[in-house]
Order: sequence, then structure tokens, then C-alpha cells
Amino acid sequence: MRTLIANIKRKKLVQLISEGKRSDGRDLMEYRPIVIERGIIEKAEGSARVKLGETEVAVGVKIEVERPFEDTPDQGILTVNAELVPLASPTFEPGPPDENAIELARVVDRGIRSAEAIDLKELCIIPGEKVFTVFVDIYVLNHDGNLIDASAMCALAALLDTKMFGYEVKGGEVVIKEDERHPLPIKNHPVSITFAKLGDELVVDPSLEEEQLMDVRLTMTVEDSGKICAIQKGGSGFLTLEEIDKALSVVVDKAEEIRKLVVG
Amino acid sequence: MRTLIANIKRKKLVQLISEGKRSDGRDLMEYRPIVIERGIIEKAEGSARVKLGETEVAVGVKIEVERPFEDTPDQGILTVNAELVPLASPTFEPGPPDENAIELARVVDRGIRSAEAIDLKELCIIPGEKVFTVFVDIYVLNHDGNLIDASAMCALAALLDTKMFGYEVKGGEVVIKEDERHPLPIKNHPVSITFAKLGDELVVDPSLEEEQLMDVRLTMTVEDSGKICAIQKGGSGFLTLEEIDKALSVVVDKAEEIRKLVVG
Amino acid sequence: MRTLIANIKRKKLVQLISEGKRSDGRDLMEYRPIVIERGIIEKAEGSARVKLGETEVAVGVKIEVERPFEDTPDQGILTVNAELVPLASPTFEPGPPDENAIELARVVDRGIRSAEAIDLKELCIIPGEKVFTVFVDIYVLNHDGNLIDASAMCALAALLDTKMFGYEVKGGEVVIKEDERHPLPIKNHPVSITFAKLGDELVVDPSLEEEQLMDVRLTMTVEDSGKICAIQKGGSGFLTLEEIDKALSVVVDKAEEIRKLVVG
Amino acid sequence: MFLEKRPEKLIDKKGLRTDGRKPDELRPIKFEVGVLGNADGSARVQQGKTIILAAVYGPREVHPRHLALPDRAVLRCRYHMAPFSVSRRKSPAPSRREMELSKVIREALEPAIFLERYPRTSIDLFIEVLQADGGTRCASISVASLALADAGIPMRDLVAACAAGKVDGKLVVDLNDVEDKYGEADVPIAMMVGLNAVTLLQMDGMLDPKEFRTALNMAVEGCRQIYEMQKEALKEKYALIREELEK
Amino acid sequence: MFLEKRPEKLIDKKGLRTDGRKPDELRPIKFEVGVLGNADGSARVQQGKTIILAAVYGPREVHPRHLALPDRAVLRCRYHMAPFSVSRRKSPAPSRREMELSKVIREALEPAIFLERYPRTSIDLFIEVLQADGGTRCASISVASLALADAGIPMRDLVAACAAGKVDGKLVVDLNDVEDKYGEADVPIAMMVGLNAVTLLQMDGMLDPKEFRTALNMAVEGCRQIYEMQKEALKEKYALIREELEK
Amino acid sequence: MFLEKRPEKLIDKKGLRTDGRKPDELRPIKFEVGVLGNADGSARVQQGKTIILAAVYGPREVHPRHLALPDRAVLRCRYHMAPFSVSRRKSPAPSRREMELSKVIREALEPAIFLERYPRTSIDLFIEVLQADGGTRCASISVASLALADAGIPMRDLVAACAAGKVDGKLVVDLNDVEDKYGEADVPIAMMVGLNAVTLLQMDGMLDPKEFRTALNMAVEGCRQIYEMQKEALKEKYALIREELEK
Repeated sequence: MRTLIANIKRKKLVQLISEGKRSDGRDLMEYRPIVIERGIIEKAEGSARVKLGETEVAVGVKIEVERPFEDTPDQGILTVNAELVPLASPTFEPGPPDENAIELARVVDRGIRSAEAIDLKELCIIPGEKVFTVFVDIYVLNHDGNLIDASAMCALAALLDTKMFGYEVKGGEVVIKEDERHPLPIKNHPVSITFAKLGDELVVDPSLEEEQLMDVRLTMTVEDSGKICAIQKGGSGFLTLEEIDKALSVVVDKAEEIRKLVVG
Repeated sequence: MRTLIANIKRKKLVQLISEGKRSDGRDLMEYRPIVIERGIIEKAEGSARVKLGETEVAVGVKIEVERPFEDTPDQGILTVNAELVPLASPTFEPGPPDENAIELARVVDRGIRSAEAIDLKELCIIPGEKVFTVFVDIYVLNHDGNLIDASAMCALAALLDTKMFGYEVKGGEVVIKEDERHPLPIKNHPVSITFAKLGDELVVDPSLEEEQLMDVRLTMTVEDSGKICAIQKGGSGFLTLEEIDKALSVVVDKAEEIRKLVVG
Repeated sequence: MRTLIANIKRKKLVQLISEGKRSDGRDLMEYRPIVIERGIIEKAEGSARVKLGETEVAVGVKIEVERPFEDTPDQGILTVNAELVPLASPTFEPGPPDENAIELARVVDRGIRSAEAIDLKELCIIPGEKVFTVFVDIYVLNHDGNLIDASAMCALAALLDTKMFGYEVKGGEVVIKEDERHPLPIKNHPVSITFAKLGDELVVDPSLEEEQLMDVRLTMTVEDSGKICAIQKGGSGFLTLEEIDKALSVVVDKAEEIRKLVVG
Repeated sequence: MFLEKRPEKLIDKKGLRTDGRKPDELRPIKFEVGVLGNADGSARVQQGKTIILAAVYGPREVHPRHLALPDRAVLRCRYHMAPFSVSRRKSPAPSRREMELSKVIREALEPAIFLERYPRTSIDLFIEVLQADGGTRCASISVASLALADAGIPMRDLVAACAAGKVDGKLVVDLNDVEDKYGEADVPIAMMVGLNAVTLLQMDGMLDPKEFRTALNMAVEGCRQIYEMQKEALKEKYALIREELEK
Repeated sequence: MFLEKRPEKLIDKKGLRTDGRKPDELRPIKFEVGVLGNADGSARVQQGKTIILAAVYGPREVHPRHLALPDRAVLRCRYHMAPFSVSRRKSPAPSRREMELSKVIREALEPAIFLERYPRTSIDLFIEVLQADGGTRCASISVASLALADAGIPMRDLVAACAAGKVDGKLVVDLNDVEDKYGEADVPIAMMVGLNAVTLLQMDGMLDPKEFRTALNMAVEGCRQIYEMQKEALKEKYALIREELEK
Repeated sequence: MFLEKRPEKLIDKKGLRTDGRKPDELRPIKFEVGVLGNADGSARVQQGKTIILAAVYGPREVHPRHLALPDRAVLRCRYHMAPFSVSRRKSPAPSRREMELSKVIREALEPAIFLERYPRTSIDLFIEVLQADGGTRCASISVASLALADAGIPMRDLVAACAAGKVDGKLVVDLNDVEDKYGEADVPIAMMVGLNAVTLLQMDGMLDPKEFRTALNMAVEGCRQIYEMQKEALKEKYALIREELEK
């Protein structure tokens, strides 16, 4: 029965979209209203909150001194984690991140990392010994669809909000200077654009309802100079080469539009 | 049906207690017989076993050399852990500590810590580098009610039984002198008193039956000079301010009575 | 019903075996065909694959530099792990090793360790500081009975295949010389022989069907000079002293036969 | 990133606290009701720098089913801190402290809920601490109580919570993080104020019985004030709804 | 045991790659079908030094039962690496990377399977990487597709997978480990080649849209070649079976 | 806290062992039956410095239910060591060694129990090692056997367990911790003595077949002695019960 109803809903939605309309009145290539607020958590080195329609995400950035990885002794470390906390949706359960949370974190991570958004070499303190680790914690507070774009925007906003402390090295020990603060070295501003395929059409920024009925999801992340820096297809459907091309043809402009909102 | 029977039982018990009697013949403010034995485990630095009626608890104390916490570089570490091992009750399951085991450990820990029962500064070996960690492992062997008081008594008895080894620092390394032993620096002797509320009355040292039928549990821990050093309300009922006051009016004397038994 | 069928099967098998025959035509003391291949994984320091009838096992050996155990500061470390990966049998489940995987690893480990097959003292780099750890990872690829013998053979073959790298110690750091390679110091060649008891008879190298119907399993591991170096009884049946003696009377020769195949 | 340092004094010459408050003064508190889209009920509190969200789902079917009770609803509660809510990043895996707090918060709210009206269901309460600056367990109870009301769960009374304690020898109310950490005692309580029923009572530190009684009374008075703010927040929410309906 | 070093050049003067291949040349690939005794279907691939086994169990009863779907089979997929498959020993516990790959591989195969024919069952796909030398997700999809076919699971088409990418400024196909690690971009895709349907599409690194289109086309061409090899491997298997039957 | 040192000699000039025993001499053993209030059956053993408690719950309903067997009871067994039972504190999480021992202990007891009399139930055996000074697996089996008898579980025979081994070149019985650790071989066995049935047999270290046979016989003789003590302990328990009944 459930499936039957879902099929009827899907047909109606596909029909509507084939006419260029969406159930909430948006154009196919239109995002929901975006509200970005930086500096919401004083105790974090950086933070932001993004509302994308009814979807709400908070990101906090913490910085700790740690040992570098063996194969990158002269670079700081970036760690992106996402928590789909159960207050955000009746379908989220307490417990360690599931595959959806992990995919979300890794797609956001890939965008930041591929675009070299953070200058990790600047975060090296003593090569091979001590570097700064940047923890980007994505916290989904309300799930109404398109968590990837909301999280990517929020992560970027929080990184732009992040203040590092000055330090000096005394006898192999790192001494933090609390009164000296400077921004995190951000070199690039990756923005992700997510499409949902419904019938023969692509729409951007799918709502939860659209996600539940879509065939497939496609996220492309674009950096400052218009290069693609991450792609992720999701869901159990397929894309034609023409559909990929179609997404490619709008994504750079769309990303620039969002980037302006985030970078401000 | 189960609930129905429990309700009938509860009514009878409340009636009995309102007449100042208990099902095992005790007065409302009377503990069950207490048997304390120290030094039951040779391989532990300290140990004790407490029988409180049919409730039986063993505690072993182990001491290891570890790195201090960053915010207390000149202090030893106290770690209290409780295991509700499944041989103690048909309701205990194997696995990591559940919320009851964690609450038990934390309430006992809070009493010892707030009363500064162990002089943690004495346990510092090399500030910021090496300190002694005192592991207090509570092992519940038979559960017949009032695990908190039995565990707190047993932990205190085991700490009083604990022998440290002498040591010297040679070239940054800690060398233990096995033939030199001295007691753990114990400065205070916190004792917890647990009340159960049944109807309008409070009783001390609830049996398992009383715990199953009680409205609420209240534990107050008292240190040598008669100060309160920990409180924990448990269970899904409530207390009036008068009831709290009533507990407060008897708890210091009651604790002194138990302390004599434990400290000997 | 399941039990009924199993009982009928069991009776037929016991009858057959009491006549000295097995359902696959083997003699009671005959192994299935054994195929051993070394060097199947280039990225491992050593590797091998064993097919014992339809049972298939792969073993990879990795070597890492680690801190020695406190009580053996001048010895390398041997770690044996077994994964019953779910592609090998419909009864294997994903997840951490269960009791069967742990028993398998520990029986293989015990044979290697008791026979002192690896000269662990040769694996010490800086006493108390740095030693080589030898990871032996047993990977069961298809389960058709007698995993212990197949795994033990495969582990031995992989160890014999293992190449260490040369190294020098410069200023407390271990510098690996990638162009200098020498074999792992193998001093002994333990071989396990597993018996299944079915009715009053023992058979070697039980097939999966025989394992499912057997009363008890008995593994004896024999080292080069004919000493027993590990024994493990498994399963919910019992053995008489006569049966143990019977196994003992054939095991040394049987092991020598298998050893020739493995060592080559 | 950094270890906070103990301030030299927790009470200054004028008798004021590190954040300028008088001993019996609560921090500024702001409650908002109905702040999340998906939850059946939700609320947010900012108390000083402490920021907490609470969401309620239910009464709903219990998973796994064997946890269901034949005669009443199961209240489940998870108190959880965001990794960025404290100075040093906290692992998102639940700590022992979070597990204890989940239990005592649940037991502070249970007496207020008519659980027997929803047998075989669960009421799931999720509390997320976004910023922790002391007093999170009390603020969690106060805000959770509003989320339960927002979800339409029938309750005997709202539960208000507040701590009192001792810092630099002085009894104070509603301790912030520094006061909690470096003070001499902390007594968090929760109450159904209208019913004079204490549903949470804990203490650590040291107080003689007389000091304890005084602290307890200060905490009760704090609960009373918070109780009024809670009712105000609910009224505002309903006023908003009414406005929207009348539009 | 050792950290691999970045080779000085990934493309030599002759335009050849570290393993001597031309930019548009696949590594030597060998598929074998039906290689494991117990699984309902199985296959093995060696692609360069990458070695992967795939096994399929099902359609079978779902455990735990509440995961069963009323209208179709559940496809479950575990991508897992042997501890000895990489230079530094990998813990056998599943990593975050393995969990993401399990998901994208499942979603690359699901569109090809007529899941609706087996309601209330599960089809369990287990992938074990015995040696990882780059391109394991694509090789996993290609070999898993054969294992599904070997298990007799009805499919719309085989799924073939191949990556293209950019190393030392040059677009190449089927990257090996060193090219993946030190290259500028990697675009793994999977296709039902006969249906022109892309079922996996990922990218990391940086490519401008034009480069991306070229890389995509190279990967599509790679998929086509692999698709032919897959069909060949199935034919061989059936030939073998026929031979055995005719004996 | 401390690492024990290897004693210079494990056998002295007089042929005596570190604790003064002769090679074929068991440690002092004390069994007590019915020592825990809640368990359906329980027993305690002190064997030298080794102290172990065993408790039995059941036959009772199996949780989770899908583990129940239609034709017999499930025996479940957990061998567990207290954190304070050994020189260095042991994490309370079960180690691989504890998991293996839980299995072999279960398999040593299963042959003795008429499991078929209680289909669809579980018999749960919990073993807690309070102090470990060698020989814990054998002592666990011996004491568990008494706990099963105390619970009224019908058995073919009691199971008695004892090890023999080789230290400083000499065969000895019932090894203590130091002998186990620094000796040349350890052969733990368990038997239904009345039925001549060996239900546990393990070995580590090295023995030639002749030595092994001698060690095995010594262990069998050890089992016989322990078997008599077990029966004595049960008699004592019943005598106590009779006394209490006659009061």
C-alpha cells in the first residue's frame, strides 16, 4: 500500500516538474531561501548556522594540536565529521554515524580538500612533530532535504568565521598566545550544487519530499575558478550522459550565485 | 496483571511501613547486618568485601603509573568503575556498563572525590609527566538492594586496605621499590546513606523488594566533619522539601554509625 | 524435523566410517588434495593460499615497527588474526571475530608460538624501544571443513614466503633499507593434524559434512623433532583416553607427511 | 582548543560574580518554543552562554518492540553534547557523564508526565547541547519540559530546574562553568513548582547541613523564576499561533 | 610496512605512465566466474595488481527480519579490504571509506537488478579486496556484476566500471594506486553499457568542465572495453559448464 | 602494578616447587556450594591463590528468542576476569583469551548435561575470576560443575578438571601462575571421571609423545582427586540443608 501511494505521489510530482513547476512553487533551478549566520558558538574557534528552507544545519570548528600523519609531516590535518542527530528527523537514530552520515561528511570533506580550501601547510607547527588539526563538525538540526549543500555552505561559512590563535615554540613545546588571533588561511571557496532527477528533469536543491521520490541525486562541487572539485552520485537510479552534461552546463553559474551568499 | 500484583504488594508494604514496620522486621532507620572483610585479593593493592544483608559487593584497588590529565598536572588520578556482573542478578546482562552501573560508579566516585578522601597531590611522581592512577573496581556479586551504600562502604574499606609501593625517580624513569610499602594517603572517610520513599515514609538501606516498589531513592554522602559531600536522587518519583529535610536530620548520625563499622 | 534428518544422516555416516570408508571415498587417515601457492599478494611481506579440497584459505603477513611488550623488551611480537569473511560460507556474518574465528586464530598462534617457529629475538631492533611485529592475517575464503589445518599450513607457507627488509638505527630512528631483503628467521615448522570422532572412529581432515555431524574434534600440532606443541579439543562431545592415544600414535607421521608438502 | 584558567577571584570586592551577577541572580534566560520543523515538539534555551535544543518525538511505536510496556509509555531521553560545545573538542560518542545525565534528566521529567495514557508507545526526548557554559543539566530539564508541552504531551506541571552552590565561600544561584568548576559545591534541583515536588536533586562538593538548606531554598527560588519564564514562553507561542490563525 | 614514495614523474618523456601504459590503455584485466564453492555466485578479478573476490548469497531470507521489504529484495553490499591488501596493515574493522564505498557500489548495482522479483528477501553481496593497487571501487563493481550473474540474479544489463583522471597534467584511464594518490583528479564511473546508463559517478581532484567531459568519455570507453571482457568471462564459464555436462 | 619476575628455579634441590609442593601434589582446594543469593545455583573455589565464583541461571527463557533450539537447551557460558584479579589491571571488556576460554569451558561441560530435557530454554553459566594465579580454566570447570549441580541441572556426571605440565624439565600437576608462565608445557584436561570421558583437552608448550602420555595420566589422577572433593562439597551442602530442615 505504502508503495502504491508513493507511486501515485511520484507520478504527480514528475508530471508537475515536466511542466517546469515544483510543489513549493519554485523554478526547477531555484534554491529555497538561504539564511546564513556566523559566530553562533563562542566556545568554538569558528561556527555557523545555515537555514536552507526548513533544513537547518550548524557547524562548529575546533582546532587542536596533534601529531601529523606520517606521509604528510609538514601539513595540518582536516577532519570532517557529520552527526545526523535524532532531533532532526524521525528517521535518524542515536548511535555512531551510519552510511548516510559518513557519505555526507566525506562529500563535504572532498570538496574542501580537492579545492585546497585550507592551506594545510600553514597549519604545520613543527614538521613531523606538531601540527594543527581542524575539526569540522557538521550537526544536522532539521532535515528537510538537500543536507549536502546546506552542510557544505555551513562548513565553508564556519571556516571563514574561524580564528586561530598565535603561538610560539619554546623548547619543543607549543605556547599559545591567547591575545593574538588571526583568521584560518582559506584559499578557495568550494560550493556544492545538488540535483535531483525526477522523470526526465533535473531540479536543484531537492526538498525532502523530492528526495524521497527522486530516482537519483547528483552533487557537483565547484571552486573559485570554475573547476569541478568533487562529484557524488547518490541513490539507486542512473543518469544518462546527456543528464550529466545538462548539470554541468548550469553548475558553475549556480555555484557562483551561492558562493556570493556564503562568502558575503 | 503483573502491574496489578505489584500494586497490591506495594499497598501492603506502604501500609506496613506507615505503621513503622518493615517486611524483614527492621525499624525504618535500621540497616541490615553489615559484614566487612579487607584484604580478600592478594594480587590487588587493596581489596574488601561487604555483605549488607544478602547484598554482596567486592572492591579491588589497582595502582598504575600513568600520565596526568592536562588540567591537573600535579595530581594523581582516581578512576571508579562498577560492573554489575550477571552472576549477581537475573536482571543483569553481560556487556559494557549500562546506565545503572555508570550511575553507581559515579555516585561512589563523587563521594570520594568531593570529600577529598584520597590526597591526590601525594600521588604525583613527576608533575606533568607521571602520576599514580588509583583504579577502584566495584564488583557486585549479589544484588539484594542498596548497591550504592554497599559499594561506597566497600570502596572505602578497600582504599583503607591499599598499600602503595615506594619508588624513586632515576633519569626520568620511575623505579618501584617492592620491599617498601606504605598506606594510600586517605584523608577523609565519606559514607553514603540511602533512603527509599514508600508512601509518606522514608526508610534507610532499602532491600531489593523495597527498591522495586519504592517511589524514589535518595542518597546522601557525609564526610568526617558532618558535611554533605554528595547527593543523588534516583527513580521516577518526587520528594517534598519536608522529606529532604527529614533525611537531612538523620543522615549525619547514621553516617557516623556506619563509618565506625567501616573504618574500624 | 531438522534434527531427525541430521540424525539419519549421522547414522549413515557413522556406519560408513565404521566400515573404514568415507562419503567422498577417502581412507579414514587420508587428507583431501592439498594445493599450496606462495607469494600471491605482492603488497604483503609474505603470503600464501592453500586449497584443502574445497576449503580455501589465504594468509598475508605484514611487518611493522612497534614498541615491545613490557615483559619481553628484547623480542619481536607475533600477532595472529583470523577473519571468517562472509563470502566463505552462508553461516559467516560480517562483524568482529566471533568465538570460532578467535579459537581458530589462537590455535594456529599457539602452534607457531610453542614451537618457537619464528625467532622473535631476531626481530628486536632497539631493546625496550622498537621491535618488529609480525601480523599473520588468516583469511578464510571458502569453508568446506577443517579450517584449522588449512589455516596452519597456509600461515606456515606465508611465513616461509616472508621477506624482511634490512635496516639500520640512526640516532634512535629506524631507517629501512628497501633494497636489502632477507627471509624471516624461521626455526621450526609446526603442522597441525585435526581428527574428527564419528561413532567409535577417528578420521583426519574432516569435511564440512563430517564436522557438522561429528561428536568432537581434536587437533594436535607437531613440530620438526616430533614433539607435540599444541592441542585443542573442540565440540560438545568427549574423548576416551584410548582415543587420545590412537590419535597420538598416528599424528607424528601424518604431520611429517603434510610438512613435506608445505615446506617443499 | 585551550584550557581555561581559574580566575583569581570568583566573587569580587563588591560581592559580584565573574559575570557581574549578584549571588541570587539568574543568568539572562531566553526560551523559544516550537523551533524545529520535524519534531512533534521542540524548544530552545539560551541561559548565559549555554545553548540547548530539545526535541520530542512521540507518543510513537517503540523500536525495538520488546521495550514497550503494557500499561504506560516509555520515556526515553538522550542528553548529548555537540563536539564543538566545549573548549576541547568532545568525541561525539556518548560519555559516562552523558549517560548518567540522560538518566537523571529522564527521572526528573517522568513524574510530570501522564505516561499511563499512552501504553505500548515511546516518548523520545532528544537534548542537544550546542554550547556548554555550566548548568546544562538544569537548562536541559527546563527546555525539555517546554518541548514536551509543545508536543502536546499531557503533564501534571511544567518541570523547572536550577542549581545553587557555593563559590569563594558564598552561596550563589545558577552557577556558570567557571563557578561550577572552581567552586566549592553545586546543588542542581528540578521541581514541579506548582506541586512543590522535587524531581531532581544532586550535589557535589561540600556543604554543611545548614548551608545545604540555604542553597536548596535558593535553588527553589530559582526554579520559581524559571517556571514563570517557561509559562511566558508557552503563552508567546500560543499567541503567535493565534495570530497566524487569525490572519 | 613502508610508505611509498611519490615517483618523480607520473608520465615519462615518451608519454607513457609509471607502469608503461599509454594514457588510454587499461591495465591487463582477468575475470574469472564461479571461483568459490559455497557462494550462490562468485567471481574474481585481477586488474593490474588489484585483486578482488566477490560473492553473492541469495535471494535468501532476511536477518534481522524487520529489514525485509514487502515489494522487493534488499540488496546489501559489503566492500571490505583484507588487512594485508595495502602497504601498511589495515585494521579489519570497517573504515569510514569502506562504509562509503559499500554504499556507492550498492547504488551502482541496484539499478541493474530486478529487485522487485524477489520481495521479502535479501541479496547479499560480499566484496573482499585481497590486493589494492588503485581502482578498487570500479573493479569491485565490475566483478560483483559477474558474481550476480553467476548467482542467476536477473539483471537489466551487466554493470561495467572504470575510472579516468588526470596525472601530471594528462588525462588517463584506469588509474593505478600511485596515479590515484599523486594525480590531479580521479573520476570513477559505472555504466550499464548496453543501456547508456551511468550508475556510479564520483570525482575528486580538480578538472575544468571541458577536461571533465573528456575524462568522462575516456571512462565510458573504458567501461565499454571492460563490458566486453565481462561478457567473454561469462561465456567462458558457460562453455566450461557445457563441456562438463557433455562429458 | 608490577611485573612479576621469573624465579631463578622452578624446582629446588629437594625437587620441590616454588610453593613447596611435590610434583604430583595439588594445591590446597576449597569448594563451597550455594554461595550466592540470587543465582539458581552457585559455587566458589579457592585453589591456591586462585579464587573463582560460578553462578547458574536457568533453565530459563532465551533472550533473544531466535537463539532457542527446538530440541534442547542452549548452554551459554561467560568466563570473565575481574579487573583486579591479575597483577596489571585488566580492562573489564572481554579479551580474546576470555572468549576462547568461554568456548572451551562450555564444550567441557556440555557433554555432561542432559540438555535435551529442556528444549527452547537457556542455561546461563557465569564464571567470575576474582583472583587468577594459574589454572583458572580448570578451576572454572570444576566449580561450574558444582554450580550446575546446585541449580539442580541433571547431569551424567560431575566434570572435574586439572592440568599437568612440565617445569624445569620435570612433569608436575596443577601448575600455578609462575609455573604456567615460565614452564615448558601445560596440559589442562577435564573429565567426567565416573565415565572416563575427557571433555577438555588442550596443550601449549612442547612435550614429546611419551612425556605427553605421562602428563596426561598425572592430570587424570588430579581430576580423580578433585572429583572426590567436589562430591564432598556437595555432600556438605546437602548435610547443611538437612540440618536446617531438621531444625
